[in-house]
Amino acid sequence: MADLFFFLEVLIGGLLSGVLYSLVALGFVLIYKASGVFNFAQGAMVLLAGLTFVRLTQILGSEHPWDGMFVLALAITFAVMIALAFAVERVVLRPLVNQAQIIMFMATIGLTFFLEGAAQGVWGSQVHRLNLGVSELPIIIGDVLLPPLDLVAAAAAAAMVAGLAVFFSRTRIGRALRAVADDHQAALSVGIPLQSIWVVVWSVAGIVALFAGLVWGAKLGVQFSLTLVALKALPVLILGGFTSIPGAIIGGLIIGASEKLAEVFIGPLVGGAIENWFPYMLALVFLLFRPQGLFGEKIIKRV
Amino acid sequence: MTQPPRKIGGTLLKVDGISLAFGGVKALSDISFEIREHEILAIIGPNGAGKSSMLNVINGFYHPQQGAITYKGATRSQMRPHEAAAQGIARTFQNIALFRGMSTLDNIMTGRLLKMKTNFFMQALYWGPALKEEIAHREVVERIIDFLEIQSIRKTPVGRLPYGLQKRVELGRALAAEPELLLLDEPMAGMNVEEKEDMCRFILDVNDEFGTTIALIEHDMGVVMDISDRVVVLDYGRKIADGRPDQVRANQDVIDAYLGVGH
Amino acid sequence: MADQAAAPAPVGDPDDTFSKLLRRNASQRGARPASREKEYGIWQTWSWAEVEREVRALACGLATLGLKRGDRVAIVGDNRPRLYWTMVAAQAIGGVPVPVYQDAVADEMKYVLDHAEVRFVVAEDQEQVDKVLAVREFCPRIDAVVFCDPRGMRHYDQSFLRQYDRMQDEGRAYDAAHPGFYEAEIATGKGSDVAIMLYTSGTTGTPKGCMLSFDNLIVTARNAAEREHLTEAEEVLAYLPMAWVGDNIFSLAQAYATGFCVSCPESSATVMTDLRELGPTYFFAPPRIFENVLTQVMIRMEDASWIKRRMFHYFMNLAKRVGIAILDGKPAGIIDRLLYALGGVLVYGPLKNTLGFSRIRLAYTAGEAIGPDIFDFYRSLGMNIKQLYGMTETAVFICIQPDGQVKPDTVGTPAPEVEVKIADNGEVLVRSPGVFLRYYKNDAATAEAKTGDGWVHTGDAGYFDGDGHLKIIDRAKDVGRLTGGGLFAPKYLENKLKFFPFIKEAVAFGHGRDHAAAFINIDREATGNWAERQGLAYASYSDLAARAEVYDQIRQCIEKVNADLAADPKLAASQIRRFLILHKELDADDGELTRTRKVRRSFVAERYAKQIGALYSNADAIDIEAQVTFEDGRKGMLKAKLKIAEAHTFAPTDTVRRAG
Amino acid sequence: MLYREAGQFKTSYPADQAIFPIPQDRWSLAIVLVAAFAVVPMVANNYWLVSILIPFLVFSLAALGLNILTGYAGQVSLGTGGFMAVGAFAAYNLAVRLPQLNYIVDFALAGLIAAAVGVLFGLPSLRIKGFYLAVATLAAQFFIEWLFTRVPWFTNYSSSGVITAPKMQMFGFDLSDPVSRYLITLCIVTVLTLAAKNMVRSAVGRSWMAIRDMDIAAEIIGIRPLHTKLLAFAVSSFYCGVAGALWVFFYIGAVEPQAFDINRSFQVLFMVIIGGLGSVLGSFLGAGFIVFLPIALNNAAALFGGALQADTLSHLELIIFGGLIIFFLIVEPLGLARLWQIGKEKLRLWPFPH
Repeated sequence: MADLFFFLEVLIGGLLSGVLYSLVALGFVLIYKASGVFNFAQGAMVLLAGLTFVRLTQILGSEHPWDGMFVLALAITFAVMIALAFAVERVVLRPLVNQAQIIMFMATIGLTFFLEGAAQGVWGSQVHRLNLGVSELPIIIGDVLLPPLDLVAAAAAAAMVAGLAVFFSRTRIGRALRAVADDHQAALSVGIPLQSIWVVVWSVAGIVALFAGLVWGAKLGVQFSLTLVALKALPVLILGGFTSIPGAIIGGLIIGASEKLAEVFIGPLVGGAIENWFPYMLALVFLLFRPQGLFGEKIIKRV
Repeated sequence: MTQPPRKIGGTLLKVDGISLAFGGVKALSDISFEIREHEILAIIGPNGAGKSSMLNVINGFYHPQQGAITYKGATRSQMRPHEAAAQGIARTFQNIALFRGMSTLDNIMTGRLLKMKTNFFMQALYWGPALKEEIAHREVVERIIDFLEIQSIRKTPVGRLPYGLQKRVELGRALAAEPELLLLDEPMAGMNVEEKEDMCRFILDVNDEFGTTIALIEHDMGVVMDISDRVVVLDYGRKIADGRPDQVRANQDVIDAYLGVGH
Repeated sequence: MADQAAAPAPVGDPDDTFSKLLRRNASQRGARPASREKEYGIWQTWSWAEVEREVRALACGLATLGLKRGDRVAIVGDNRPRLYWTMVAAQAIGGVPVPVYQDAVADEMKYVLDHAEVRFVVAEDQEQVDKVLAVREFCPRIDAVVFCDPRGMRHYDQSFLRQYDRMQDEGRAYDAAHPGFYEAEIATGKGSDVAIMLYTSGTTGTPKGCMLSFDNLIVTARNAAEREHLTEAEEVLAYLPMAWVGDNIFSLAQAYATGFCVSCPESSATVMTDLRELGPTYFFAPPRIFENVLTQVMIRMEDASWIKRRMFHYFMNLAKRVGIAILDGKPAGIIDRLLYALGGVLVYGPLKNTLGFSRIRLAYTAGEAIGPDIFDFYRSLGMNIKQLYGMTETAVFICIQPDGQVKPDTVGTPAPEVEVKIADNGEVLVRSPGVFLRYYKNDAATAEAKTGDGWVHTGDAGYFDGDGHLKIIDRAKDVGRLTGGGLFAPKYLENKLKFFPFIKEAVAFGHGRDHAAAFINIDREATGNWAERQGLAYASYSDLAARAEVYDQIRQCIEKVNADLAADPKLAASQIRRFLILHKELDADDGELTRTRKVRRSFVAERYAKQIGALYSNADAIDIEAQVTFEDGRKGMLKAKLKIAEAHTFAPTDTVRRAG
Repeated sequence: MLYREAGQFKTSYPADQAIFPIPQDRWSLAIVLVAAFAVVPMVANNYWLVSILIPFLVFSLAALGLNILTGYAGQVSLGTGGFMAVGAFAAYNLAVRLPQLNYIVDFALAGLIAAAVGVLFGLPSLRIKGFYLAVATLAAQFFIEWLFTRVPWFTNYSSSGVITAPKMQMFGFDLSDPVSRYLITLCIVTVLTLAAKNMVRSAVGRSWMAIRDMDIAAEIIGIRPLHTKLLAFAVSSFYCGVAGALWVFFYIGAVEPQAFDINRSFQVLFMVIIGGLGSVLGSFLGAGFIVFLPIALNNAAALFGGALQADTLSHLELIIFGGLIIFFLIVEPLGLARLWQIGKEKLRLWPFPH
């Protein structure tokens, strides 16, 4: 019985962190869908958002979570991420429009370095504790221990995904985004400037990054390793597809759960610390059987 | 000039009851016809009639759900495109499919790849047999360049060439394989009259000088009637006629298909 | 070597035919390149020894076709080594090659093939064969047609068609079966035999078949080569028509005489690229080619960044100032020399390189007058380009500008062994080893062109200047006299005027008058651009042509010409005193120009009689009413008042060499 | 401007197909080689040799390897670090376990082992393309790194997890001094570069480029996609593997698996992109750029900011590095090799602009 509970605990823990992978993967998907750019800087954006926020709370003198200064810091960080979207569009994307995808990808790696350097250069590279005011006492259901932070994060992530869904289906700009993803020409012909679309997706990705930064920062402390979150999201992407929002969500859950299970149940047999590569192998093996990913359509080759 | 009739031989390739569908969409249904040695066969039909799909089936790119193809006496249902190439089937594409990063010369050289036998280590040394082979094939390719009169663009990256010349380079690449069966998918699409005349001349010359069997898809009826020995007409994935150009022109089904009657 | 050459040669050299020269070259420099052709992407090369084998097989092959001594063999095609070899092969066994312009239409070809009584035709490809087949029924003497390129010829089943390679194979077999045949045939040939027949259209009448002997070609070619120090190391690009005498001299006679290699371009479309790759050392081009290249240079430089443009113009000006002096070995300042050397690295060297001229040791231009600016441009770059004077009937070389003494308006001094004298009517007469034998089947024309003692009437008027350089001024029949007795050479004046960019056409008058006068056509574009830069508004061509400012410009041009003429004792009297600028461009559609844009002098004189009258009156303007053809084909009347202006003339002087 | 091509015509195909058909280029290359082989060993000090030139050469080789895969065959890989690690650890184990082998043989075998691993991880390339493949190669990267960290056999049970290259000896000579290390590295890199150039200009190179430019058309003209792609993976991994071996034997001397982490992969990818995809020369230019840039930044910073703290400095470096990469991509997305080519074209056409 204990084994089953242990299994469930690991599984649920995995699923909960999977939600967070989904969130980061979502940031990737949004940008890839709208602009064809594989944004490697997503991780650096998480770091930037987390660091900016935590340092602002310190500077503004927020004394406990969700007081006025805390909210102000959140608002400023929000603004910073949107400003970043504008800057990226103007400085990086616009001059590189119509370049090969690999070039865009490289540019986002350059951006990664830049943001990592800037974030740490401005805010310092120490580890900061971040308290979101969530109790640290685990909630116990049956014999399963559940950390409340994860639950809150998962709930919030779910809310966020729901929000995005509404945004995409109900707002004009959201529908425009979907149009762009389907067909650039079509989007242009209905009169939506590509530039503003990019700004919007990068802003949304920035906000997703901010959210991820808060949650991961609260879990692990705000520090450089937040950038590695991006690497966690990549297998989610190949599993779920670069362009599929449901793929990102389901893929995140699968990766999160299997990663934890593998680490706990297989890891010890082979020397441990396999969570770095296991998701990739999983995704890879999966792809060999279904190259179009979880939700992709079967590709008809055309000549 | 009085031209003695070309020697059209027996069946080179036989298409037998081919049906092809993507998901639920039927692209070809129960198509049968044959391509004879040394002839020029035109496949015509309105847009979406399944002409390109037919070529894709012949060279192994699509795998039909039903039917078989007999090529040089051997029947097969499934074949990979590179296997078809190895058996002497070459083709060009409706939308030019050249290797844009390479020069005209290199593009046509790729057409010789199947015939290049030295192993990769020799190639890394670029010496001895590898060099000899490289030069032997360069000589062949230079003759093709000469044949197609594209000497002046020999070392130009194909991406920079005008459309008509790209089509010609693509034909060159197909010819480099010394195919027995050459499939041409709209070789004259988007060309002006002069370019079309040139291309017609090249197609006839290829057929004539090398005895290559040619199956081509073409929209320009004038061209089709002029250069082809036989015509196969497809419409909505079905064959509606098959015969000499004059017979096909008089066929009521064909006239209806082109005038859009009865749909 | 050469002791098989049994027949005694009439001139000094025992190798008095091309086949003997070929034999000599094959034994003396057998491994050196003789022929090249850009084909299949590389310069296919044949050594002299290989060429000899090719020619031998060809000669024997032609013999199997039944070629007898004296039979004519027409050669039709672009410059190809195989066609040059065919000429030599035919000559080796006594045939007479008749090269035909490759762009000749069937009718022109018919005339030549028929008149020359050609028995064999060697054609490059299907295109040329088709032309020959089209006229064959009118030329019944044609026994066989040989084609080089089998492309497209598969279904030609005529029995008289032969493929070049097959013929060569048969020739080899014949050679093996008849040892000594080839040697004996070569030995039979001698320098005084007819080597070639070249059809010259002349300015009027039907083409005449000018027959030149081996001696004509070889001695002339060798003399010129010696004077210019040509060696076996020269590189030559053969790109001008094979039917033109110059090509035969430069690409065949001189090559065989000195042993240098002749290269043929891949196709006419790739000549400029091939020129650049090959980098000839010895080069001929007519003035228009040099002019086109210069125009291209200027257009391409327009797109360069301003720094580059500044640098380019700075060094080109420097070159203009000192380049020619340096080329001619005349003194120049040390600073200038250093700057010129720097210019060589930055501009002249790379420029010549991109044009393919960087290895040129000797370049000729001839055929018509070359603009002094164009001529000076190339010379100032350090390119030894020179004018020469020659014609088919003299196997080209009459006069050549000597190194170091190149005067743009003369054609230099007589070539070795060439005698030149000026007839009383001013016509240039020539006697030389190159003087042709006769015109084929046209003794009347022969008698007209050549005196009994071997002097050729060139038909050109000219005279020797103080340094012994020949100056050609016009066609002899066009040269007139002023009432004062001075020479009047209208074409000379017109050419000088036309070298100014503002002047498109000019028509000079003066024969039987007391002074010279001229009509001017301004150049629409050059003058228009100038006017725009001056802020001069104008409504139309006629309006522009009538502007006082334009008249001033043209007057300055004319006065420069006058100053130039004043320096020339023979022509000083023909300075232009009065001129008018025509309200319309002379137009072929109105019959004023020929289709090749030459002024029809008599027509113009008749049509514009009133205006000419006014030029020789005191009037300062004249009303005109002219019929013009508009671009849409409608005809209309144009009324205008043409101003007549006076230009300053200069007292004759001998000191000023050139104006400006 | 410096070119004088008029008269440099080709009379045979070997001359026309030479790597450097223009004599001026051949002379320039000869000068570079003489300088690299003769002049540098005489004038360069140990710092230059060990800290700049050897890593430059090693990186150039790795970049060349990746360029074959990504630039020529069009398969994006983020596993370069992993393949380098395979080469490094294979060479180490061969040297330690089979000490009788010549080091050159060690390196060749290490390269072959890396090639085998490359082929294994290249298998998915048949079914997946583009970024999917790129991410899939990360599997190789992480797995290999993990394997060498977690399986002590590979480090010969070294307690620290660090492998240390044995003293370098060949044919009885001690080759551990910087000049010898530099020269051996240079020799290996030169030979492999020549081989790479030969491959890309012959049939195998053309089939790679055909797959890169249009894989469907390539298949239809008879190129076997899997075979061709796997060959590219093999050759690429061979080069990266040898580079990894050189890294541990000639450059650092002792490494842990983390020396070949994902950042190494990105670093090499940068070299390829900045240098120029599909260009042998570009691999060297890119490696030079990425190796020299931090050194230059460091020295520049040392000049201006003695006051700056070390970590501020490293952050500044990151910012400048990232900024420069974006800048370069914007200025010339096709890389330094393209700039070089444009410059060369300009010189050839000088004084004309085009």
